[in-house]
Amino acid sequence: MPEIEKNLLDIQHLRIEATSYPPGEPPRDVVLVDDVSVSLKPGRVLGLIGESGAGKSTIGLSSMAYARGGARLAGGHIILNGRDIIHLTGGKLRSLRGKEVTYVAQSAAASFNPSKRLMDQVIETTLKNRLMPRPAAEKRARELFRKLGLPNPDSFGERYPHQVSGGQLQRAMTAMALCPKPDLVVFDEPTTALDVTTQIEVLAAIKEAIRDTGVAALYITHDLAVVAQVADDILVLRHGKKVEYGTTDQIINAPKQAYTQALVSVRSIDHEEKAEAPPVLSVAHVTARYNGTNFDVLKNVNVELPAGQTLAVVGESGSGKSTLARAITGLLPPTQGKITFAGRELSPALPGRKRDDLRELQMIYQMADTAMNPRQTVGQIIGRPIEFYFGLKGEAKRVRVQELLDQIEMGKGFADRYPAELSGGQKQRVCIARALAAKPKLIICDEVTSALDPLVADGILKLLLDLQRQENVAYLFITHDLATVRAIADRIAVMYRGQVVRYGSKTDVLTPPFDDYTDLLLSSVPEMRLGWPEEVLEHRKMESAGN
Amino acid sequence: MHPILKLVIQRVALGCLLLLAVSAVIFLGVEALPGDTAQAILGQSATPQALENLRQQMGLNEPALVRYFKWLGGVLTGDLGKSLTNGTDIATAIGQRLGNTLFLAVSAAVISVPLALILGLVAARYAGRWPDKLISGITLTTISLPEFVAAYFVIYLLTQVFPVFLPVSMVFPGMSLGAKLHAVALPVIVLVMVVLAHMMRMTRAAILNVMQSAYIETAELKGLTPMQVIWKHAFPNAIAPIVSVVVLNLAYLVVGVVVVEVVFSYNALGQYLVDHVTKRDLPVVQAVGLVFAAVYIGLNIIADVVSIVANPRLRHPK
Amino acid sequence: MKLTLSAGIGILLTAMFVLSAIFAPLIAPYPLDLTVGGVWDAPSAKNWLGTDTIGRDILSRLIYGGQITIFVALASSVIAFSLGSFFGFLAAVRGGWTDQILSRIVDLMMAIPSPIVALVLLSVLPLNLPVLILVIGVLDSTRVFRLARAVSMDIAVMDYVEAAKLRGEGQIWVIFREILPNALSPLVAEFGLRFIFAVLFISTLSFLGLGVQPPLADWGGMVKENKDGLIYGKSAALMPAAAIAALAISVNLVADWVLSRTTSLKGGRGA
Amino acid sequence: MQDEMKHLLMRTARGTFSRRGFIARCGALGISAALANTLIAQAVRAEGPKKGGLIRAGIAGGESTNSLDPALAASEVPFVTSETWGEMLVNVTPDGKVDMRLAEEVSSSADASEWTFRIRKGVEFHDGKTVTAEDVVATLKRHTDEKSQSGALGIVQGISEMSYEGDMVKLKLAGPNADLPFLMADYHLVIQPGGGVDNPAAGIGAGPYKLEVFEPGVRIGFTKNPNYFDDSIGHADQVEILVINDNTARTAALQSGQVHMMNRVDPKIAELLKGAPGVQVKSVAGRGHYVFIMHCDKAPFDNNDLRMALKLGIKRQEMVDKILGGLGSIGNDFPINAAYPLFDDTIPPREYDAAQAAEFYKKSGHDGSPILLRVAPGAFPGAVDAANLFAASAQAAGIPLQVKLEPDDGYWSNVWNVEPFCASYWGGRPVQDQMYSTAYLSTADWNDTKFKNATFDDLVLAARGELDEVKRKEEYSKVANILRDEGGLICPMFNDFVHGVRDEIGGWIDDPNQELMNGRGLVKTWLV
Repeated sequence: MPEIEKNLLDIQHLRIEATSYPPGEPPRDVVLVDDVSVSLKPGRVLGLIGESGAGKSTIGLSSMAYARGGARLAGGHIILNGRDIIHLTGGKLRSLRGKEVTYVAQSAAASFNPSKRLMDQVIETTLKNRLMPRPAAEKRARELFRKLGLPNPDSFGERYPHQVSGGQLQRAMTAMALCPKPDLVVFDEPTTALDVTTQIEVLAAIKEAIRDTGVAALYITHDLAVVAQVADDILVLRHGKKVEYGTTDQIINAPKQAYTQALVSVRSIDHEEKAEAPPVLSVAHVTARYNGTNFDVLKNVNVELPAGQTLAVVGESGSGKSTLARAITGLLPPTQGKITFAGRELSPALPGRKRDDLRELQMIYQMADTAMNPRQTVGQIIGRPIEFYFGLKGEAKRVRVQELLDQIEMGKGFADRYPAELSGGQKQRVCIARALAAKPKLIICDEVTSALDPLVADGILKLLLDLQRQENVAYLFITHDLATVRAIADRIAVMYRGQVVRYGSKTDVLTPPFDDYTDLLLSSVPEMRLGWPEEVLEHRKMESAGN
Repeated sequence: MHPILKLVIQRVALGCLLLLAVSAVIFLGVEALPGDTAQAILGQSATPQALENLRQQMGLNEPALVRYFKWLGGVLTGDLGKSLTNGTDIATAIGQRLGNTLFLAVSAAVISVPLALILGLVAARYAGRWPDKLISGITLTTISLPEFVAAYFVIYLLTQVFPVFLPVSMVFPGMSLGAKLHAVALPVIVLVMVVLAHMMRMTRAAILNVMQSAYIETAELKGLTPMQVIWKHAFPNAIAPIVSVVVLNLAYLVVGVVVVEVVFSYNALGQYLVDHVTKRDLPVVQAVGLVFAAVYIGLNIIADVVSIVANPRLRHPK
Repeated sequence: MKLTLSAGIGILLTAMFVLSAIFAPLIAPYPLDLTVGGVWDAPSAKNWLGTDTIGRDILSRLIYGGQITIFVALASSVIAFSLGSFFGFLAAVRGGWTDQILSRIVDLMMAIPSPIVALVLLSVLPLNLPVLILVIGVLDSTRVFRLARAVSMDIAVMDYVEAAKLRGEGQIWVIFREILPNALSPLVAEFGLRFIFAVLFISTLSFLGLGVQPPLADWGGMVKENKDGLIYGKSAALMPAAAIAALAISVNLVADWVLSRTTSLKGGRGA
Repeated sequence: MQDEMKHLLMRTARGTFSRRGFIARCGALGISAALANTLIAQAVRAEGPKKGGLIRAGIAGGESTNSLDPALAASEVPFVTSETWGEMLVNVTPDGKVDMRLAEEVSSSADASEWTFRIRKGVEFHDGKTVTAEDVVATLKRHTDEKSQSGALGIVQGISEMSYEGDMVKLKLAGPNADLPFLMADYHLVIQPGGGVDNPAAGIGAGPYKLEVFEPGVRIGFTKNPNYFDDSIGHADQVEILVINDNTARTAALQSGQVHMMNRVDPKIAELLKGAPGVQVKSVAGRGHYVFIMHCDKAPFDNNDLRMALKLGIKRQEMVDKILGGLGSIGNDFPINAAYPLFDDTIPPREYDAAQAAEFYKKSGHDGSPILLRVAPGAFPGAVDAANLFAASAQAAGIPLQVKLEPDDGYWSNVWNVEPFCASYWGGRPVQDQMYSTAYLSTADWNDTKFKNATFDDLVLAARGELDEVKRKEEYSKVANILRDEGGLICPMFNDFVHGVRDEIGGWIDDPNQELMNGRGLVKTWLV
């Protein structure tokens, strides 16, 4: 009779704790992972999914018997290749890491040593564990480079990390993980930091590499659509606890738990684009460059934003969408063109602008943490514009602050809290309130949802839409995420290399025929369908062959 | 042209510019010191006649700027003028004493720098554990001890209790290297005590700072030993800050050791300056000041150049 | 961040020094200049730390000396700080020419070694406390400037500072409300280090005869007075020396603690 | 007992045990002083000087600004330096007699206004030139030159006419002076070839040692002058001066054998130093005195009542005990003590009297603003402490005296003789006249109290020419009283010269004239 295949990894009742030192409070223990059990057979891929703080990375790393800053493996068993590694130490532990299990981090850019050549880093563990002599290791590395579709793979290893792009680094990191022929690779959000168009390629490359090498993998991500492409099974986590565990097909098509269903159905908001209206903002022939440089980051940009509506500016990093925002706010005075706001022409530079211009044109940032002074309470943060623009003080101010807090659906008692005590979503809401406090005509939203978990992001988007209805405020919405665009935009401007390549009402922009870039962009948006990336890439190959 | 070369050249040029500015500041600053130079030189037995003669001879009646450029010209041609108090040629006097200063500084550096780095690495390796605490404790004490206290302590210990060294550390031309080293042993010990702590602490800090980076975690997850991680991955990226602090201390060893020189009657630049400052021997003060500034700026240039070269982004541009 | 043992000790000692300095007249067993014993009497019940070169009680002189030492050090580091950090912030916020000019001036000042400058200045200026404090303070402000500038540079690029600018806030607000509160902790730590530096610097100057003048006594001066006994194992000079070291160490401990707190606030990775 | 005698005798002979001490010891052992003295004499002859070796002295009182020009010598190191490479017409012996050096014979006219020196024949300078009468005259002339700023200016100014013929030097004096030979022993008056006019700082003389290295403020090295005319001195092959201004370092150097002798042992540690192995403390009752000097021409010190108040406000015995550790004697506000010939010991010593001091202070009508007494540790050993004691006792008498500490370096050029009230010391001079005329005559160019008093001047001049000892003594007594009651000098104590000498050094003699055997410590001693 055929013997049943042994499990490669068996995690039983895993419990991970950490001690946290909240400012001004006594240190306390927090449970990061609570009674999680999961197993993985050789050559299979397990997807760990959940929002930030769900403990997915923590579990992934536990398979290397590693716990980050101050966390400790507090209970349960981690059985790898038939032995419990949870209490391994010293040499035994080190020979496990980098040999049996390897790791691909979220930000390869930060995870490569800037002062060493890629090749040396890629084959470091292979050499350290004397798996093969240097020439052989380098040969294998080059093969992996080729397999992962890196440009001129033979010389690629000679470069330094800063000399290659983010997507390439991510692949190099995958090569580094695969080089010592491990039994298990832990992928920790390997594509999250990448632009969509890059993400799809890296994703496909990783998927292929896994298939060819037959290595088992833990694939950690917050994006179901992504994990759907690679994983055989999926473990859904929340607050360090198991929510649901099943095959990819079951989780995506027949989720049992409400939370899973929410995850699956995320980004289902849609909204009717509004009718024409007089423009509150019009940008005409704006060209800009950073002083000291000699090339234009904005080239002859023309867009209009009707009052009370939303203009979504879409594009990948470096497309100049944020620069456009800086130009409008006056932080980067344009070299040519003019910006008209609420009927009057704005002076290009910030100092020249009237207080009302400043008041009616507010901004919300991507990183809510860095957008709020950590030493000020929510009350002070929201209160300042009220006092500054409307001269309200004391009680009047307090009342207005509370109004705003209610508007952003945050109850009593928040006014006295410090940003550090808020969740990511709450922080972003406070930032919105701060913008609203100025009673603006236009709010520039710079990637306001991209740092947030999908569900939270949805909440924020809903809030923004409600506020637009109530206050008739217009949004200039900068994002790289087309789903978000669908959710809220009335108009869309697609930017590429400092130019607006496609501009118009949402329906016009999103209906074919597309220009090449928009096509590329739209087709790269992850979809749940299995085998989607291959199709797309295949399609693209044919097209380029066609031309 | 390779960007590094460009940067380096820029940096050096900037340094020279700075030095020029400093020379002006020193010259005019010293000129502006209160007190009548002539009076100070001739002291008690100064007859008005003698005073006037001296003023003439020193050209104190010319405008300051003219005198500055004359002086600068002299400096550039290696002529620092003559000491007003005993008419000896300043260049030669400084030459010898600068030699002594450097000799002391180098002897101290040769011991302290490697020691500091090693201790720093060890402390970083065992951060928060007893070796770290021990090293930090000791260095903290030495850093908190005024030099002269340390000096007298070693004098008492090593010339009286255990008479192995000499309390007076003068060195002369024609002394054998061995003899010189034996002579300066005590000041070297004191200086090592003083600079070691600072360098070691900064090394430790720099390493620990780098240890925060993600690529250190990568290295740990590669299963490298802690020392491998520090040596292969942390240290190369901590070089720049370490070098800058090392250089800072080297500079200190050259320009900051007046006290030690006084206590051990070591005949080097510091004492030379002190003697002449009080005599308002302006040419000497200006010359020595310039030499010190030059050393200081030079070392800082070296530090910058090293950190430029140590930066892979600059070394291997895209 | 919890208070570590070493930090506790540091704070305790520092407090002790400061208090004994403040209440010197109350606790000192004898007046500053009264001769109460022979030359270099050994410590005894009458003179806990023995007597000095002309038979004055060392403990009393230590306590009064602490007054001067701490006062001068404190005053000069306060000056160094107000000067250094204000201009540092200004340079960071204003940027451009302001930054260029200020930074170059500081480069210039730092290019001339401060011990030398102090030596030259103090040997020609009238030697009194204000001059002493001013000289040390100004010389020391350059380092503070560099730190303050660096720290606030990091903060100045934060979005909340940009937000304030977009709101139309003035520079004063930006400096004092947005930047200062966030730059405080590293600066506080630096203040500790500057203070120690000042203590050591003053002691050294007094030792060279350029520091605090009699009848006032500071610790450095006391070491100088009594050093001749050292090589005969007379402990008199060690007492003030120990005092200097102890003060420096304790403040150092506190500074280290504050520093570690600030770095842990800055976060890095980890739970 | 026999052994002890032998031992002591040997050490006495070598000069490492004081003559006085030995005689005292003998007394204790019942041996008459006379016998003791002869014993010593025999022993010394038996012992005899040893030739060769290198003698090092660690000397305080030198800066890197020192010059080799003997005319400019003003502090200890330059003094000893020129005494080592240079030679004068005459020296003064420890017992106050004239010691013939380059001059082999001195004679004077009946009224002591004309003096003749015969120059020793065949003496050579280090550069091989022979010492001639011409050189002598040239030297003296150089010191009369205003621009030379010579410390001996005051002395040579008294000479109206210099001439020479053959090996005879003739000096005509402006006024009679019985002490002229002593004046010629002044350490500035080193005879230099051609008077050293063209190169005063060449360091070429006729002394027992040739200058080898001169590193001002660091060390001065000499080698024996083979052609020196007197082989009874100059025993070591090499001698070296190490300039060590820091007391602690100097003492440590002596104890660790780095130097063989040192000057200025801090009285506080003299006792401790005696305990140290291999080291002798040599304390010589000299003419040196530690003083506080007021400028009689500057307010508030131009008021004699205030000066008197301060003089009465100082505790002299306490000073001697605390500052000199008993190694000295109290002073009486004039620069003369029993070590000088013709000293009047009947003048009553001035006692501390708070009441009287307060009275004088009130009388002076001073506004009560602080009176600044400037002092540097290097003014004299224990100067700062002395000043503090002074301040304490003066304040007790209601005088607002305050101490101001000055840095050691440059004290002698920036404070002394510049500030109106500061601490200082005088090495003393071989004879009273020279002491007075160097520092207290209105015309004296080292007049650091700016004391100008016609009667005083006349008396000093009269005494100078007076050959009748009795009359002369009376005149000096008057002089002393004037200075004591009107002068700007506060002289609380006469210090002994306290030296540290290692046991290896032989031939040490207590010389009251100046520190370090009148500056010839390196020349007259030998290594045992």
